[in-house]
Amino acid sequence: MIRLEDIEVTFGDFTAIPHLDLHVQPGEFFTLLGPSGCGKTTALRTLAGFIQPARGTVRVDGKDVTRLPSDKRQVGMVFQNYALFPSMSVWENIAFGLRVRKEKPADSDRLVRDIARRVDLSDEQLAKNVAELSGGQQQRVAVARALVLRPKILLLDEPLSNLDAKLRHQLRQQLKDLQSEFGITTVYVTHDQDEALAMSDRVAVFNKGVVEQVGTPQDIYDHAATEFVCNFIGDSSALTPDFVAEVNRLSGAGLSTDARSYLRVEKASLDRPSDGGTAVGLPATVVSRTYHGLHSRYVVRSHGADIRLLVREDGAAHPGAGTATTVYVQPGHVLQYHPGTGAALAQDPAVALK
Amino acid sequence: MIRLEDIEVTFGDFTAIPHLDLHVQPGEFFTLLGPSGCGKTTALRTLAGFIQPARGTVRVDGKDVTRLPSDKRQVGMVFQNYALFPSMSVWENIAFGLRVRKEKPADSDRLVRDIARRVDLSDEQLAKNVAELSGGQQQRVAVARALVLRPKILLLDEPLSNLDAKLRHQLRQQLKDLQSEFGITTVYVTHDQDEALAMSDRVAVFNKGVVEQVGTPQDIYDHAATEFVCNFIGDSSALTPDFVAEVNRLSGAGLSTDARSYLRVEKASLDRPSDGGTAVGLPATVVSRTYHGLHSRYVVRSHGADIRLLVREDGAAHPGAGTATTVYVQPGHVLQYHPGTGAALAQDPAVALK
Amino acid sequence: GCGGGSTPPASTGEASGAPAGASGDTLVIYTNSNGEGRGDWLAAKAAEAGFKIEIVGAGGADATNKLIAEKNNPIADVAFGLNNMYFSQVKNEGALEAYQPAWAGEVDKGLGDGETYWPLVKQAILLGYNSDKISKDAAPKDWTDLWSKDEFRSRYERVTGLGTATAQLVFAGILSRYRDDSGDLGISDDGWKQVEQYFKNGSPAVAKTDLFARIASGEVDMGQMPSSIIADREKSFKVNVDTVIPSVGVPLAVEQIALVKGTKKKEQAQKFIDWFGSADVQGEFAQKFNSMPVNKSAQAKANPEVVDFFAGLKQQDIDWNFVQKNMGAWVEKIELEYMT
Amino acid sequence: MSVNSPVRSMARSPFVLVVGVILTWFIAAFLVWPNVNILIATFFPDGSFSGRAAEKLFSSQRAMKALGNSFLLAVALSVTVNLVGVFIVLVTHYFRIRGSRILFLGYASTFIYGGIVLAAGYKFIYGDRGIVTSLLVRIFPGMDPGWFSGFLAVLAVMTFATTTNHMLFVANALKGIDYQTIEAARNLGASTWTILRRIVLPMLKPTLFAVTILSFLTGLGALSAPQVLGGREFQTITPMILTFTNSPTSRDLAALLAVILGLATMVMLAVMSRLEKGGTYFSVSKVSSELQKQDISHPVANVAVHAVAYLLFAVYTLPVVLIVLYSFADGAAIQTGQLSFSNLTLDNYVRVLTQQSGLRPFIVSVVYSALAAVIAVGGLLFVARLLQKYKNWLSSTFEYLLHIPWILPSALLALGLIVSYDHPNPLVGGAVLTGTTVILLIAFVTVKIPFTLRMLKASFAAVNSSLEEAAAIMGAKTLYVFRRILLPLVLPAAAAITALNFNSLLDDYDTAIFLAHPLVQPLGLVIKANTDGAEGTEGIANTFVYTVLLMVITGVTMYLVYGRSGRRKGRKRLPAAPAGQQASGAGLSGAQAPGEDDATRPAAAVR
Ligand SMILES: Nc1ncnc2c1ncn2[C@@H]1O[C@H](COP(=O)(O)OP(=O)(O)OP(=O)(O)O)[C@@H](O)[C@H]1O
Ligand SMILES: Nc1ncnc2c1ncn2[C@@H]1O[C@H](COP(=O)(O)OP(=O)(O)OP(=O)(O)O)[C@@H](O)[C@H]1O
Ligand SMILES: [Fe+3]
Ligand SMILES: [Mg+2]
Ligand SMILES: [Mg+2]
Repeated sequence: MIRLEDIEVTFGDFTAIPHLDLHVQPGEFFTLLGPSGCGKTTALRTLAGFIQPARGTVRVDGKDVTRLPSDKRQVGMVFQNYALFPSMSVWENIAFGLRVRKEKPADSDRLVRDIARRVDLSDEQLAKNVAELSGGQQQRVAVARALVLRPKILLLDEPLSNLDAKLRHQLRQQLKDLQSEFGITTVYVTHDQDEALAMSDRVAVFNKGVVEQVGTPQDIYDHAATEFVCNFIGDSSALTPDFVAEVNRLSGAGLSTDARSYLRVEKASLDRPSDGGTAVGLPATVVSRTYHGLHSRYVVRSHGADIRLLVREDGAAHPGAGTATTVYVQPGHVLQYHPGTGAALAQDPAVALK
Repeated sequence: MIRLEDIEVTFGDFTAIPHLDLHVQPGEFFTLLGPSGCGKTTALRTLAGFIQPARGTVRVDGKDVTRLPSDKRQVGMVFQNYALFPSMSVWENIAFGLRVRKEKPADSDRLVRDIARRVDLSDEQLAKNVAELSGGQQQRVAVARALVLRPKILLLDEPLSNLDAKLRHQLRQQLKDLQSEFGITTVYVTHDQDEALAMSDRVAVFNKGVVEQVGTPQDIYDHAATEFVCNFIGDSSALTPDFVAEVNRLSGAGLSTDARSYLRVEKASLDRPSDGGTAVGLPATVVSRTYHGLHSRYVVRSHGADIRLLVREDGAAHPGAGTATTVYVQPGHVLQYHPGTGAALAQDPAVALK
Repeated sequence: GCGGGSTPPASTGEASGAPAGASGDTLVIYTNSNGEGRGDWLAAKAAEAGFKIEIVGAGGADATNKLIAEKNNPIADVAFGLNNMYFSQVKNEGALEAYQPAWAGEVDKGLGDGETYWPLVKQAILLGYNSDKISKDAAPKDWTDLWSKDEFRSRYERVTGLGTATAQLVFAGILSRYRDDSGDLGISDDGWKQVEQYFKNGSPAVAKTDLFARIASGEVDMGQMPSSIIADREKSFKVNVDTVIPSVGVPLAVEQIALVKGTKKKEQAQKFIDWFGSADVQGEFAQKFNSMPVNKSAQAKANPEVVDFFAGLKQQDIDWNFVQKNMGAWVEKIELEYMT
Repeated sequence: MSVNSPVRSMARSPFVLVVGVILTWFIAAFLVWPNVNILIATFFPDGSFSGRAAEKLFSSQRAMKALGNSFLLAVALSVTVNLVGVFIVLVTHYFRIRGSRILFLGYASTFIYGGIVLAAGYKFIYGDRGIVTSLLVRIFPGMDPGWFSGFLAVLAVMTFATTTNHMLFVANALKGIDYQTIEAARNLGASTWTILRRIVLPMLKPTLFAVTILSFLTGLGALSAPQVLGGREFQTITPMILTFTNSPTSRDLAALLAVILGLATMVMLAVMSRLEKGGTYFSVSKVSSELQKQDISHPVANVAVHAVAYLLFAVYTLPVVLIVLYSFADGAAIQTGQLSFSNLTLDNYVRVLTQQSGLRPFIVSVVYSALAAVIAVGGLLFVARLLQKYKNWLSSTFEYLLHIPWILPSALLALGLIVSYDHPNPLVGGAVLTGTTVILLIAFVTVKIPFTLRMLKASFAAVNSSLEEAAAIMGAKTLYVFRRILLPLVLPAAAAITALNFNSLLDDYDTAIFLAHPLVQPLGLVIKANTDGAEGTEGIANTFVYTVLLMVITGVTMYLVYGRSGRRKGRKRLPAAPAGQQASGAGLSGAQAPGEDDATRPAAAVR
């Protein structure tokens, strides 16, 4: 459906994207995920046709559209800065695309009110001027404006970042629903890994203009291909060589002590895991505990490594800071990366088989 | 430290805040939490002195500052729209307050570079024009600009919403560090309950310009005073009267079947909880499962209620959609609210004592 | 007119996108002499006589430039009111058509070129002074007295620009006396010295403030003025002015009329020239506007005072060919070197 | 974002192609060809170049001094107009000043009059018999009644006369500033003064540069103020240019002087463009909030500002009041400055309005000016947008070519049109243009191009490009985007520019005298005839009547275009919103060509 081939984008002297290859399947919900400033918006705008790449080809349905203006590409877009039309009311903003298409006014009105309801904009707000809306309300107008046209390809640049959790979850769901209902190929930009993992068919993780890994959410989460991805996705604690050596000693596993080693928060625990056949317990001290409603987040120190982990808040008593405890780890859960290249080390089959 | 007394704020005909009383303690990290458009920004701006309330008094350290201009209130502020100075470079933006204070250029430069490093802005970016930054980078500049002055009171309007999770966590920590290091009284606006719960000493939950509840995070999470708070904070499933009746039947608890009843996701489980003395198991069917990296989110249906719950991803096999299963619930965990007023019902001591 | 003035373009015809030549039988007439009601009067009279005319007013220099600029596709049919100097420029550019009016015999051919442009009205360019303040005896006798005699220094108004015909004629009168073919631009050093002195010692004209207003307020006592305006201004500003007649005489500007080359209404235009220059019409015109007609038969109808004045007036002998050839350069030299 | 876009990408848009073709034709036919023609005719009279003009000019003390004065005035004016202009804009739009609406009306009086009558108005007040002077002389008997003359007098009058652009464009740019940045600065502890200096003024930079160029041009082209008030010591070059233009043998001198001034203008333009380059002057905020008026907290400063504001108010309004009064007096009274209430009559008005041709020139002028103003703004809306959007060698070339009318005085422009189109010319389909009503319209449109272009470009620059992108991606065609998105945003600026163009063309003389159709003559010719004083004492009185009538017309246009849009904005406020500044009025801009008649008038406008 969409192919970016060997794309380079520069701003004057600054190379925002040195080299980019991407392939988005028809009907797919594809996410560009990465830290702030890594070039996500730039990539999306190149796809939309607002930026001419210095090199490379953009293809839609096999057709080279690199030089095609954006309105010929049949894409809808939600802009990161909203780009609402200040001279129009909220209603007119949303109806803009419909008017361009010369829909009947009555139809337009129905469609506008329909979509407005779905993004939680009241009739009263439809009549307002866009500047009178709160930040989140403006963002919803921007989303509604793109959705109402039901485009073939939908580009979304952090459309949910200013919304509260409730609304964000709700809109996520609606976006997904619309997307699957109409099979709209969607390219979604976000810095929110949770959002990326929850919504996407596939995710491309960006770092400094370069794609570090493309894959399904589970793929990326479980098999982070690089140290950057491992760090960016999910929450991991860095392990010290000491710690790794101790794990090897206790379990007999052959983990490399030279590699950069990480452990996902959810793979560490203070209780021996029920199914944790190969788990080993290391003595540790509680450094801190923060309350998060759903669970408490602990930091415990063992062999020089600060290990973060989560403890479910189920009403039981919890050890406070300074308490001695034991942290349980399975060697097969330790993620290891080459200290130079950052590439994942093949896991030793002996330890990988738990 | 800060007191808002009987504040009313109107925009023309529109009453954004009908009545507001708040009291922020010295050195406290106080958060205004609420959905988009509920008046958080408005409340903050009233506090900062940018909006004159139609009624009521703003006090800082006991002094009535309602008519005092904002620069006399000794508050620092990070704006939701950043409000960066477009005619200045990033460096100049951050250094602005220092220059106004006539710090020595060398000192300014040191402080600016220091804070820039802490919010992850490179030297190269310091020289850029603010318009050339990505959305997230701009936000970091806004944060740095406020932090560099180390104000007595710091007001933050969703300062982290455009940042990626990593950076957000990092900045959260830095904000907290600075806050406790200097004892800056901080008022923080966010729509992100997780952020609110993790960072705050106390949280005020807003709804349509009205404070529904003020309390510590744990307080608010565990004892949501109103149905709105219960719904907005954390993730709860609504229970049907049928479901509640069944729980009563199985456990002998006396829950009201007329009230609106909710169950937090983390209070429901598919395994009998280890410490769950009073837990009862109800037959249920799996409706869906979504993968979230750390855990999977399940929806199971039982007695007409769709109950969401989380299952830790620890490599074990999980039941798929359509499978029959059992959902375990403790009657003492059921939250109940008056169907008319939305106020919390006193929990029956018989069930509250687990 | 004195070359500076023109008035409301009396435009009665309807707008048209086509060249004026096509606008029916309306004659388009360029003139610098339509001010103070002359244009309106003429249009009315012409209509009575069966001519449909459209008068386009423009200052002497502007009208001249316009005629020259439009020579490839003329819009005007007839031009009148310009003096010899201007008309000879136009003629040199080949924008005039030779025509001998019916009344050619009633005028002094020498006043025109006897070929393309023909004289209508005489105008004297005078040095006038405030006669309430200065007696005839104490008054200057010639232009040169203004700067050579101490009592007149700074009491006379000197021009700040040479754009107007009146100013140019004053200098034509002064410089002609110092003709020296070996001198710069045909004028002896002495002549240029006079110019220098004129500018050095005069009180510069104040833009948009009439000389008569300055005389009335006592700022200055004398200055250049064309004969035709004196009576009117005396009344408006409540001053009395007398004029100096130097022994060499006064420069006479003679307003002329000519047929524009390439007119599409030649016959009509010729008829108009014949009519306008006729003794009758010139007489009436003179009567109405206190002018001094050249047409001898018309002089009978003119204001006797005016006729007398001109009768007693000595005309300065000026070689107009010489003047016309050099005036551009003179103006340039004066503007660049002497005007301060 | 305005990254450089290659010529290639321009050629791909049919819209660009169509506009490009029309533009190329227009530039070739009406800007390049006629002016090259006339320049060749003046500098190469016999087919070979003559350096005569330069030689003559540079050896003339007077020319050099006048030229020096013109430059001096231009530079000084650039400074003083900015000082006064920024002050009055702040007083009316930024600070909370009591009676700012009244002040606004007073300062806005320059919108509706200017030029010779304005200079006269000042003379009525400060001249040797002026009201203020008489008063002062009574208090200080030793004082020179002619004190108001020379460089400082000229500078003062022209300064107060040319703040129109500030009132329009700087004020507009000010409104576009995101109020939250001001709040942020205040919050960071900046004082009112610091905020002004470090936040507000830098954001206004492009607009200030633009109006600075206009002031510079106005100073260079100054005509009537130096003539009336300059006295012996302070005469400028423009009168000389006019004299030489009218003398065929000296026209090369005029052209050379004009080219010198034109080049100075271009240098100024280039310098300003350079200075402005690389800055960001639009709000980078997601959503910006509307400016609110600031209190001056320091009580002494507050009183001082109020005092100066009202003093300026008096300076601005007194001349207008007197002009209106004098328009009822007879010509002699006007010229001698003697006014007594007993001899105020309606005679002047009766005379002008009952003249056989009284109202016709008005109508002709209104129609011509309106057409030209609308065509210039309407046509250049597209061009300005394209030039602002595509930045490459081709668009720069076009842009510079469009500034040609700034280099030559309008009389020469008119002559160029005549010599090029008094015979069938293939450039215009073999038509002859002289003697048609079209040619004056073409000239009117042409002379207004540089000013219009600069101001429009600036207002487009303030529109956030993602708005256009958002519309385009929803399938809106270029024209539709233009109409529905861009136009509403630049409309206030475009309307203001149209009104200014309209007002400044109403009394044009230099072009009209050569190009007007004999049967369709505009007002400027009438006024010129009257002010030349050759028409007797009535003439000058007529001019006052015309001026007052023009004030009414221009006042009404300004109200219709500007006042009403202002009110509409008040009711339903146009958020500067993502667009950042609405119409910063940035960019460079310009008034009339150097040497244009009555250069006292603000670029902007009017008489
Ligand atoms: N017009 C520009 N000129 C120069 N540099 C630019 C420009 N636009 C973007 N950049 C730079 O390019 C890089 C990528 O920017 P981009 O906007 O694509 O980031 P992003 O991934 O969308 O970040 P965010 O999540 O913060 O929005 C950034 O370092 C930014 O500073
Ligand atoms: N200037 C204004 N004029 C009219 N209504 C306004 C104005 N500013 C805000 N409002 C309205 O006041 C309400 C509260 O706005 P506010 O900006 O305080 O919301 P918020 O809680 O900060 O929301 P968000 O999280 O989306 O930023 C909204 O309904 C908004 O539409
Ligand atoms: Fe005359
Ligand atoms: Mg981005
Ligand atoms: Mg907000």
